[in-house]
Amino acid sequence: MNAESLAGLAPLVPVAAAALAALLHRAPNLREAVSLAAGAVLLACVSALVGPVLAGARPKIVLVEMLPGLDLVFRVEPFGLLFALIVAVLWLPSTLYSIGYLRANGEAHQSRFFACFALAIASAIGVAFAGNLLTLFVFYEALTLVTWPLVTHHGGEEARRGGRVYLALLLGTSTLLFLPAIVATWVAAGTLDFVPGGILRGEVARGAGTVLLLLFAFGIGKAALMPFHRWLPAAMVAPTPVSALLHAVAVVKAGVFCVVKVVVYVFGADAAVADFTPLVTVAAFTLVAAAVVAMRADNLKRRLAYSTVSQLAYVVLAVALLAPLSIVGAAMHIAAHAAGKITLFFAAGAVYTAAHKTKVSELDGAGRRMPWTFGAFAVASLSMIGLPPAVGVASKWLIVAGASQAENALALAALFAGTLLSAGYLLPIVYRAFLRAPAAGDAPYGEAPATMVVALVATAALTVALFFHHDVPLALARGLLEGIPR
Amino acid sequence: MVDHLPALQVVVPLMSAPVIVLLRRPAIAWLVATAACFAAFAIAVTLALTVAESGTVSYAIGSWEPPWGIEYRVDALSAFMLVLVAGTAALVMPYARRSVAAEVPEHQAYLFYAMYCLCVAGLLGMTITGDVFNVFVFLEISSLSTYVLIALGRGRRALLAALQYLIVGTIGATFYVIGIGLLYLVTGSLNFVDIAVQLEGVTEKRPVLAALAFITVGLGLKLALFPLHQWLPNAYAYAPSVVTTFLAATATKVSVYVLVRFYFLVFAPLQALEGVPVGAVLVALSAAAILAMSLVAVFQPDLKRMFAYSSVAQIGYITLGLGVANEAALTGSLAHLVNHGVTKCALFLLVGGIVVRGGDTSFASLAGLGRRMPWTSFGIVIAGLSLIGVPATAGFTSKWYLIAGAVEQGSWWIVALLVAGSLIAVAYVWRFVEVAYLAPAPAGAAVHEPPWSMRIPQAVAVALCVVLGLFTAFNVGYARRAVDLLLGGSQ
Amino acid sequence: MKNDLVLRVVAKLFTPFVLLFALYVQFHGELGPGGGFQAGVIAAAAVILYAIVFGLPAARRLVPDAIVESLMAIGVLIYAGVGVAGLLLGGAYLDYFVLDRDPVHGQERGIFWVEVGVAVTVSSVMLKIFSMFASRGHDPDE
Amino acid sequence: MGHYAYFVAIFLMVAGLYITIARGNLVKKLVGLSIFQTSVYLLYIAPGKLIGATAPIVAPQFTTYSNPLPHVLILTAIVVGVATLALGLALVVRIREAYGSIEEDQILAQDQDGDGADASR
Repeated sequence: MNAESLAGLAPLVPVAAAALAALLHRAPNLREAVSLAAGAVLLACVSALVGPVLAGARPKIVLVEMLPGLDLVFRVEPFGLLFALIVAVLWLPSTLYSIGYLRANGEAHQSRFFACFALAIASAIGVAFAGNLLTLFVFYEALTLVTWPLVTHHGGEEARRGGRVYLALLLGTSTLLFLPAIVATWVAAGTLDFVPGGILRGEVARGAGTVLLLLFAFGIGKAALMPFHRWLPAAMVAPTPVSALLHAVAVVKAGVFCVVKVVVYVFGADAAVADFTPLVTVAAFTLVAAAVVAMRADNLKRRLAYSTVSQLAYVVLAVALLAPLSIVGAAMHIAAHAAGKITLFFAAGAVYTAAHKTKVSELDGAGRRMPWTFGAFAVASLSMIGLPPAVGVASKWLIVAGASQAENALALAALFAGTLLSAGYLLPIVYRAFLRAPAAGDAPYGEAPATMVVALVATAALTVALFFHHDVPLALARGLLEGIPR
Repeated sequence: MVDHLPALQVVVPLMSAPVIVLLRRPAIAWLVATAACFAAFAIAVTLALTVAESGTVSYAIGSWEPPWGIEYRVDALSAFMLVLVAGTAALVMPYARRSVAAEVPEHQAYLFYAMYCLCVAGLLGMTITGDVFNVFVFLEISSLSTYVLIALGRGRRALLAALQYLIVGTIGATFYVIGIGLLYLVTGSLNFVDIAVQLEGVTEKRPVLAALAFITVGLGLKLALFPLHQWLPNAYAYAPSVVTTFLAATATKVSVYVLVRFYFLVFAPLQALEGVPVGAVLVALSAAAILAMSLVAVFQPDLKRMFAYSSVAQIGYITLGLGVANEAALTGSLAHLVNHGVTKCALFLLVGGIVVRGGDTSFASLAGLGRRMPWTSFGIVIAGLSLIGVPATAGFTSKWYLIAGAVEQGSWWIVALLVAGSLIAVAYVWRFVEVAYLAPAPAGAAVHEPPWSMRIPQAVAVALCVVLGLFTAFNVGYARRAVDLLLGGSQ
Repeated sequence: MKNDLVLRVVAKLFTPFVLLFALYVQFHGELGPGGGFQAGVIAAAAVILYAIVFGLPAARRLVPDAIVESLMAIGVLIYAGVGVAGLLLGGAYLDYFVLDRDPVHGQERGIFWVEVGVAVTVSSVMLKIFSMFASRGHDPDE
Repeated sequence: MGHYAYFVAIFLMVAGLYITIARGNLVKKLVGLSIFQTSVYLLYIAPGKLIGATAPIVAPQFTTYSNPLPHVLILTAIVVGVATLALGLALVVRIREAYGSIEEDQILAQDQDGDGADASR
């Protein structure tokens, strides 16, 4: 099978899985087998693309000419493939984990859940392979819409409110800012294609370019730059596998992916097109402020949510520095954070399923009862903070190196503070879980169901494995440099 | 026979009305009306293909050459509208059989179909004719039949809605006649093309300006331009579902089309109008329509009324593009004629399905609709997304061009307005989504979808909402060709 | 009113003359003021006069509703049929020139039948409107 | 005074429109509407008449004729006006049967009460 058909097949696999999940709602076992099989097929598809793309192939498929002169088009380049790979790799453990979680907690509407989950994966693959801004926008919006049923899965008043915030912020930013920015780019440049070196060079004045950049950065609400980050904690009403999907796999990653893609392939990562200082400032502020909020949060999922906001700001900050090293670091951090954060959320969900605990202050001694879960949690925390032997250290190293390359003191200070703060909000959990005695009168509990534990241990292992074998993601991340003038 | 298609386009539905009255039996009446509508659709498609191939078709009624006789003129713009009107008419007919049986008393059914055919003929006539007075005649044919159709709705409020519309519609039509009377006094002609030619030699501009004002207000009433829209929500809410669907998709659109013809082919070449801020006024009114009516829609207690108010807002998008009046904005406007037509057609068809099964469209009684009518609810969501303008739906393409037009003009506040309108649309569409999917269904509710004869047209309309967003050769392609015609005529 | 002798006699006397006048207006229409529209109204007036004097039921026996309704449709079909005839004879829609070998005669023939259609429709519509209003609410005989 | 026909037409136009808008009685509204429409007939017919000209029937002794086209147009408009009036009155009759009133404020008050009962059939 050639690279073009693989690229076309990849998004269809989860769509087919969604259709099957909807059809098989009377046969849950078969439905879940199909979901797992689809995950394996998708992973095979995307992995098969790695070789050709690293060899220089750029498979391109025109889906349809949506508007005169504007196609819906897939064009696989290394960075997009990296994102697709992250999504494909993490879909399998997510499915495994969801099966355990949904069954153990007796959730309703499981078919709808699996169908929407698969559609979200398909949309994320669409975002990854998008060959121009229009295609990107189409799948970006699709991702928002198909995840809404997941966020409001419980259907109560609280879910409804969370869903409203989720939709209002994501659709609000994308329609109010992102869409006008895309149209303005189209009017200015006459094209929306992602081209190495960008399409805006020489087309807009620097002031207008800066405005456009900010429209893009804030318009991509999924990147959760402050003040448009509120949807993330609001979406915590969702079941934990969904939170994992939102925070680690598809949604926020699609956000920062879009920011990086726009900066590199639309602006050409060129400080002459736009002034990137405001973006650096906003990202630095978000990085520190979100970390401070995370420190003070007692609800475990809320703490992790703000940690996500902070970690996403790393990516935006890194790419806004425009230094080649930090741009590669941004791409790597997307991968590193994905593997780490999904483990943390899986662990949070496991604790909820096994012990119905949601607060950090209730976790005293939990590590003794759930050693696997909290072992994985500890490894992922190391990755988050940026300590070996987990992959986080690699990406943070690149980002810091880039910041010193760019001689940006503000960024360096923010990175430093952010790392300290992340240690401050993650390590106390590990400390409580392992080194404190359980509170008196605490009902006994053990590990969560096996499928959940297997999933979270696998993702924790992934963070470690990536530390030692990071040549493929790094090679793909370096592909971003094709678009950067030297 | 192919040469006579422009005449047959109107004559076929027009003649089927008396035939239906003679035959009387509801089933036969339905059959005749369906055949007539599908024939009209076939004719419209053939004409559109002919125009695309070999340019404007002109047909002299009674062999009296224009400008003396009445000319039927099919160009890129009118061909586009003919397909929309006849296509909607044909799409609705298979659906009408069960819907009308449920909502209209059996002894009046044949009158319903006769009036429906007259209404179709009137709208097609307004579109195809090249004579300004003939436009008035067809306008009244369609309007009078519309009043009757609305009055056939259930409940006494339909009567009041019909009378309100009759009064407002007659005032509008009369204003239009005054406007063309003034034009006739100045130019001595009633032919669109000829008036434009004659006006170039006219030195006295005041009657021309007065004509412009009368025609704008007159057609503004018919197309429900804010703040002349008060008749529309009641008329749409209380009319039978079939009527609401057909009117929402076509009636206001045809009036917009006539306004476009006047603005760009008759008045635009006039130098004297340059000092008159027609565009600015249109933009201001459209802006008010988009914001105010979208907000009003959010707070309606009834689904049908909500979509009716949303129609007024969406017409604001169309007139906004006419006000901005550059190439991209006009393309957006004309494409939105079709896109909104298709979207509202789908929505009202689906709402009609709820009426057939449940009878009530108030939000309170829609709780858990996603369980009881899964396909209907899903269809409303898809069409609702098109109403919002989510990418890859029909509504997106037109908004894209409208935004592009505003960006080209540098009017960022219009851009903000357009996207804000979309956001408010999210609010009212999501009101339905939350009620249908998050509110619990009443106990003992079983799946109960409308009959297949209704579901197929519904499915076609919903599919069109998506297909027209992905394959834009029809809507955007034709809109661009029509814009070439409009802007070419002004140079 | 049907008990008033004077009215009854006058109405009966009047009716044929009114109808005759309608025919005159109808067929003189191409040469002088008049035509199908006026003739139709006058003809309807004769029946309406009859209905006012002798009551609506009597008038309905004279001209049954079903016939009135059919005539409405038939008139329109006559009009449109002339148009289609022009079309079938090779001209445009409503082309009277082709209705006879001599175009001027063709015009006369065309307008004659069109006026017949108009007269039929107008008179039946007038009757229909009258009887619809008159039959509503209370009985006009009371 | 050359334009007195226009003044008359405009007076009727405004008077008709005023009645239509200001009166609450539905029949009076329709009367106003008819006056409004009639004024337009005048607007069309008046300029078609030439002083000293005759009806447009060709005869050797005449050289100037009035313009017949406005008459033809207005004949159509009259038909439309009659149809509108008939339909409007028919609706008023039905409204009267359904609501027991032809005063707009009373009808609206009944609907406001929220009964909205299906009283028309």
